[in-house]
Amino acid sequence: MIIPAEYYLVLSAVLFFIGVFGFFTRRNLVSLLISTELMLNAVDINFAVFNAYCYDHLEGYIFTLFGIGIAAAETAVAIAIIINVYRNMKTIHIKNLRELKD
Amino acid sequence: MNYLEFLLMRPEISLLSIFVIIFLFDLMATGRYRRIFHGIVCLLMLAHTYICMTGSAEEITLFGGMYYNNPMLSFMKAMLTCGSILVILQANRWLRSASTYYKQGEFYILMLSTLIGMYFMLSARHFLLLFIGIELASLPLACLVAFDKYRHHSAEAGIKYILSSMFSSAVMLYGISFLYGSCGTLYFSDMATILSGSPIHIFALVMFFAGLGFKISLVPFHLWTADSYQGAPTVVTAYLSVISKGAAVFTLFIVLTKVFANMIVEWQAIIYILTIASITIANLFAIKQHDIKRFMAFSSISQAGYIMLAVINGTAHGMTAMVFYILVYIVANLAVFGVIESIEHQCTDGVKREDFNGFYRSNPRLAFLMTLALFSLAGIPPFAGFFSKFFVFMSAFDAGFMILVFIALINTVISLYYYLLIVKAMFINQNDNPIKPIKCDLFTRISLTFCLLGIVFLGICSFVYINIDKLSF
Amino acid sequence: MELAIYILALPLLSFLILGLVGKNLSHKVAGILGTLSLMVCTVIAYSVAVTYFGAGRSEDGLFPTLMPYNYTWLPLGGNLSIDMGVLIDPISVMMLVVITTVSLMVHIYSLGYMKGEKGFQRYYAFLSLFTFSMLGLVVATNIFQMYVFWELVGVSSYLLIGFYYTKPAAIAASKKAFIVTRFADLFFLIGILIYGYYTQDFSFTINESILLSASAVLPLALGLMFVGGAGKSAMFPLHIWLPDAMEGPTPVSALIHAATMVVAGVYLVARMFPLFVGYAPETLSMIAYVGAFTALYAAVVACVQTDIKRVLAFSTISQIAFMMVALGVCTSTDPHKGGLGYMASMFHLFTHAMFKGLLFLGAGAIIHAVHSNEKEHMGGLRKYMPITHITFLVACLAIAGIPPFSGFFSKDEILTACYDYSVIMGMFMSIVAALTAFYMFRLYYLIFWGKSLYEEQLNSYNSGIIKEKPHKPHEAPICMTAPLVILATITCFAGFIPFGEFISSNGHAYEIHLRTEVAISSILFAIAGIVIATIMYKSGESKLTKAINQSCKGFIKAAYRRFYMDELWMFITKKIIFNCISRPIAWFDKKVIDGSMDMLATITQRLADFVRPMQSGNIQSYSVWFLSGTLALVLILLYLM
Amino acid sequence: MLVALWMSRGIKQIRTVMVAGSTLLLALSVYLTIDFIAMRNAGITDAQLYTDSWSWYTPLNICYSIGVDGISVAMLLLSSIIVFTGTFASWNMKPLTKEYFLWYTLLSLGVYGFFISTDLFTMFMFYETALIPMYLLIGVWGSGRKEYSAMKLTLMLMGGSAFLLMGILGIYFGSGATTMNIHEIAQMANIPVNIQYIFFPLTFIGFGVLGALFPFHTWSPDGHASAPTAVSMLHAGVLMKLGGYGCFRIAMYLLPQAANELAWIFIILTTISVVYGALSAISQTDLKYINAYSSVSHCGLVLFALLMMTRTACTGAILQMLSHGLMTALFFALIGMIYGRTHTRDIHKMQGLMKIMPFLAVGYVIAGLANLGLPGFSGFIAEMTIFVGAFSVNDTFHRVVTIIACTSIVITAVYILRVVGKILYGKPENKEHLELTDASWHEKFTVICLIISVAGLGILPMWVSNLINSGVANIISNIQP
Repeated sequence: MIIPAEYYLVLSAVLFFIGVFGFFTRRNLVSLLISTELMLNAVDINFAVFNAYCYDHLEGYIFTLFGIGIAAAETAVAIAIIINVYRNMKTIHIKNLRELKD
Repeated sequence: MNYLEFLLMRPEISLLSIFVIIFLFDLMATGRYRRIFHGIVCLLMLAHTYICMTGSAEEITLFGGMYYNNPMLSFMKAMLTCGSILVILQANRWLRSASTYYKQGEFYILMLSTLIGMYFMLSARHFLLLFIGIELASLPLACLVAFDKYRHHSAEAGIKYILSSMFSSAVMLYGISFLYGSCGTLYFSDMATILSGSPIHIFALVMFFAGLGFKISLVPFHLWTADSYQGAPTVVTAYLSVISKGAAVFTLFIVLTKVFANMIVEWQAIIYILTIASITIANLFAIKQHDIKRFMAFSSISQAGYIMLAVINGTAHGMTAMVFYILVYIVANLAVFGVIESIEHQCTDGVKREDFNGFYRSNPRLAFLMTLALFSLAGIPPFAGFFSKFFVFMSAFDAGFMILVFIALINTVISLYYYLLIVKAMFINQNDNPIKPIKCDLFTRISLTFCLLGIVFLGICSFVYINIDKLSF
Repeated sequence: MELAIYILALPLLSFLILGLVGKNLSHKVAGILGTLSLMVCTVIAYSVAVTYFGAGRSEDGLFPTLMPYNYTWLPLGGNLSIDMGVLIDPISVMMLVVITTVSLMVHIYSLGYMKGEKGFQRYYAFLSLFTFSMLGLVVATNIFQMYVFWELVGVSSYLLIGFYYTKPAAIAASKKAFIVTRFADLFFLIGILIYGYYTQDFSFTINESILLSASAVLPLALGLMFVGGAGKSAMFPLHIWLPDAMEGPTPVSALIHAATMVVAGVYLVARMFPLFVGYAPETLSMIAYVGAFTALYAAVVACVQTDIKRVLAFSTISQIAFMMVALGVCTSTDPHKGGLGYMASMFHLFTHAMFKGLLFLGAGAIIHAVHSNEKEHMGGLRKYMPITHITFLVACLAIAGIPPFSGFFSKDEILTACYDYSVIMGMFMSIVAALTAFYMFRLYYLIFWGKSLYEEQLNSYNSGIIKEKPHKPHEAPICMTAPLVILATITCFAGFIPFGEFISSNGHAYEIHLRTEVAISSILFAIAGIVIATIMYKSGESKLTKAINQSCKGFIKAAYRRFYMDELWMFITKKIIFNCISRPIAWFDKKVIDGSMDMLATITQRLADFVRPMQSGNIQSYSVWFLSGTLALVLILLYLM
Repeated sequence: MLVALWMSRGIKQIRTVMVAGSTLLLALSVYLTIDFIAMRNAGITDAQLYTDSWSWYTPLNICYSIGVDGISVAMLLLSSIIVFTGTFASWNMKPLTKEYFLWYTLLSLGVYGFFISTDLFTMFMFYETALIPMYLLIGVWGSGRKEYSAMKLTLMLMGGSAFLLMGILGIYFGSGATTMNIHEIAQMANIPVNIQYIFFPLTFIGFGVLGALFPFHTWSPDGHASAPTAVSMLHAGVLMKLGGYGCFRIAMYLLPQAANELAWIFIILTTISVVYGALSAISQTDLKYINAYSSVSHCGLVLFALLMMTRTACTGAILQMLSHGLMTALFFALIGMIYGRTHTRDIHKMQGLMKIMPFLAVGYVIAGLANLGLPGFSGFIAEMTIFVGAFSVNDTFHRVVTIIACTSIVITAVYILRVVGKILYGKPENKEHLELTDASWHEKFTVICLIISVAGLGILPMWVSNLINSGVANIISNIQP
């Protein structure tokens, strides 16, 4: 049985919005980071699914690969900065990151 | 596949080689050689600009159409490079301070990698390359924003920037994925023929737009701007506000006209709404700002709105206006940031508008330059800003958006108000304890001189504009 | 005739010299300079008159109308232009003579009167300016030139009234004079505009066909011009400035506010006379009624004033009203058929200028002597100032209309003209004439007869009641009495000038003949007035006087306050215009208009505060904005497309 | 333009440089005027003389094209006179002398450029160039509530120029986007009427703000009150004329149909300006406010006359610009000098200045008399030309508004005489004022120059009138249907 493409798309959409929800509600910087990873993964699924179901070239897969790679790079940078934040403020709770505001 | 094709990407290659040279120099050089590091970088960059400008007189299409370069793009790249040089020149004092002295090399490398990213953004004719370019341009920037390791504002700005950036690129990628899904290709040229303006395309377009809108900092994608600008080191703020923004605008223009040409009505509507929102809301915020860097953030958002007036035109005309606007914007904005950078070390808690009180009495030259730059930003003749603004309005008007132009014009009055507030502070307000006379170092001076020349002559001498116009496509 | 230009040039020159370098000149030089230039001027004026009238009439039995100079000064597009030139015809020549004569007298007189005053040079400069403008006015070749000089006359009057610029009353008076006449000039200007537009010409000589085509609006235009004239000639209700104008130096009052400027309105009507008669007879009758009322009003008020200059001022108003009436009662241009008034009016203008100038100069001499304007400080002066006394008496007799003095003849002609118009008008004017005689002699007796204040004071000084030795009234110096004598002489004999020979409504010679019944009745009226005055005031205030004062106290008080016209005007200007219009407008401007501009700024600031929470510093709320903005855009676009 | 030269000189010689520069400019203007008249007399009937054009922004059809006709020659002469006298009036400008003159020069550069250019873009550029130095000139060297006034003035004028820019773009694109040259656009006369309806009001209001059109005049009292003397002079004397000039040269010339149709709205507004300004002036107590409102009234008269669209009225309007320029400059110069001595501008606090400073007082009286339209001064001829011209429009509406506008001459007399009576006449009561001195030589020079100009224009109006007439005729022929 082949799972219809729509299922995957719904999955990815759900994943994406779980990520969004997480990003909106979590209070920890690392959680925020994980949420964005979820969103990026949803995108990756999308690319793969589209490629698998609709087209017979490899563009989508390659994009997925690059996406994963870049997401990793982003995470690395983000983690580095989070560590920096922690070093400076001794916390990574989001409520402490409100010094710069109007 | 012909590997020689790599060699045809001359701007990228030369930049990469500089990258390598700096990297090696950073690794090996010690002692007194490090002292001339800055100068060397500047010279290298100058040479690179030369290569950029002279490099490609013809159009080049590489890698099966993924990469494209033509004189206009070369010019844009050269413009960004020049801007970067100006920023680097201004960075001298900051880089020599104790906390950053040993991180000089990192600074250059990070900056150059963003520059390469921007090059790819401009030259990309494939979404993968575009995506890579965008990420390459924004990730190192996050590092730069958080460059001041021991200043928690810098860290906060960095985290805000990187998280927002990730969020936005996720949103953008989500949009791109749908484009891919419906078109089956990621090449611009192929995609353009398929796109028709169906709801899914609109959805994708808006998502994509949001991603670039984040980099251009259009309302409502702008909220990170003020915080990051304020927290980042001044040099980085300057870089963010002009170079990064300029590159994103160029990219947006190219993508909109190359990919979404069939959906012109849709994206014009988006720009219409976003422009009004950006200019108005940014102006409203700017009025109330006291921190100059924060203020400049909102000013830059509002300026981005004006740039959009040129983008909305979508023709070669609009492109000329846009490029010219950005060029003028680069020199004017960098002049302001140059001044901020020079006085920053005298202000304990960020540069406030009040710090400028009586600035003219103590530093007439800097104040004068600052005034001209602000006037240029506000669009006052005979400075370049007036011309660029006028052309932008003309191009939007040409496209038939009269009401938009009108609203933008009304907003120029508000913007004039807040620019004048600073002028007022410098010239009129009294201060018992003004900023002490500053002696800028040579590099900053060169940079500011170039900015000044740009502000004064870019408008009056029309050949720059005419040449841009010849290149536009 | 070409000399006529010098009549204009000389005073202007002397004004410029005195005005620019006057400060560096001594008083004497300045005075003599001004007087000399005017003397030359007078000589030229007389020679012009002699040559003009001597040259005789042209074939059609008229004196020719000459225009030796006429230049386009300001082209106004189309056919219109403002020209500047010199027009010589009988009435302008007559006016030239009158103005130069009186002006010369005043110049000479002022040498004595103004001696030692600060700003002596300024005074002479202004006098020259005035003379220049007045002469320019009378020789105007077109209505616009007249208006130009009309304004100049107004301003020199303003400057001269305000000569004592440290005196608040003088400042107020000058301001009032200028603004009231300016207000009237507004109507004059509108009249000119209408006239100019419909006739496409500003000149006085316009051919019939154009006039006929414009006949519908001519009454309006002429009426408006008359309002202008009424302002300058102090017709009711625009007369209020004239009594106050007496704050100026007395010779100025004699020159401007008695003899010359105030008759400009009369001159204007006379100048436009053919048009009035031909196209606007209703306007002309209106002029007659306004004039008649003014004459009565001013005469009544003059009867109770205590300031001698005020009495003379109201007398002037009344006399000018006589002239206006005379013009107004004309019904045709033929002096034999109802056009007599024109000649009468001009004649009266001439004689009045002389005797009223004389009266004022005399009054000046008196004021000079007693240092006061109030009748209380006078009385019994005839012993101390014989020449002044005699000349003053001559003038009084003339104004009262006693033969053989000049006033009799001219007034008689006016009355005749009035009787020709209607009997009621004739009777009415005769009564006013009687009143004239009464108040003049009241004044005369109050000044020269009765108890002398000086003697009273001397007595009390001698008996030790007051410490200070009173100031003894003395006769004026020669340069002041000489003009008096000259003017008195003219007054005595001017009546015998065959005036109709030179000036009449249709230009043909007209033989003046006294109509016996009118003459006799007017003499009787005059004598009656004099007699009553004699009874009441000869020796101080008699019982009768007191009784009368007692019985109609309210009326007298009202008349003394000039029937509250000033208060009314003050109410209108101060309360209504200043407080009810100007203040609110200023307020409106500040609060509403300016406020709304400021409000824009405030609203912007409020909005800025309003959007501020958006920038909360919380990255999560930023993302909410980001995403909701994106989704909103999608929705909007989907909705739009 | 030689102006740029002035900037780089040393602080010591600033005065010399300024005097030399402005004298040179004045001489140039006079020469230009004479030469212009000579050329006209020689029978050259082109609309514009000394035309020249350099292609500037070719892709956008923007040229730097210049040329003058009678109107601009007259305005140039006016500007030169006022810049020249303004230099003397700001002789003792204390702090930051160099900067002051620098901005002052920039301001005059804008003014000159505006009058000579015949290209929409260039004109607009110079227009804005002239506006912005005002901010600093008032803000730094002004008095009273200078910051507020300067900001208000700048923002309102810039708001006006936003309208204006809309109008200019509308004209450019409405005429087919082929040229920015005013005369070429006028000759093509191809702007659709419905477009004209939109852009005429915008352009007119845009310029009208600077011309103190009711209800956009409120910058004027505050701005003038706070500005330093020379700036007030230049601003009221020349800058406000840019408004009228622009209305005529651009709004009405290029959008004739709409101008004819919509004139009535603006006629009502200008009539209000005229009377309203004068009435407001009556109850002011600050000398400069009085004069500023008087300016509102007089500039309203300029616009009013322009809208009458007859040749005579428009000639009158230009004359009024000249005359008002000179008179107001004179007024502001005198007020500045008086203020510089008494340190108050409240008319209740000054009396009897005639005794203390006779020269200034006499100057003030002359200025006042000129202002209220005394024959022999420029105000009279201007007003009369306007009224005669306005009256020649034969319909009830125009008649009525003309008559209403005429009343302003009476109201003017009221407020002028009120001031003269209050501050100059009477006995000096304020003891501190007794020791004050009269004008110094450069002040006298300023005042005398201006008085001579005012009187010269008033006594010999015909040559100016002829000068202007040719220019007006050309424009009017385009406007009249």
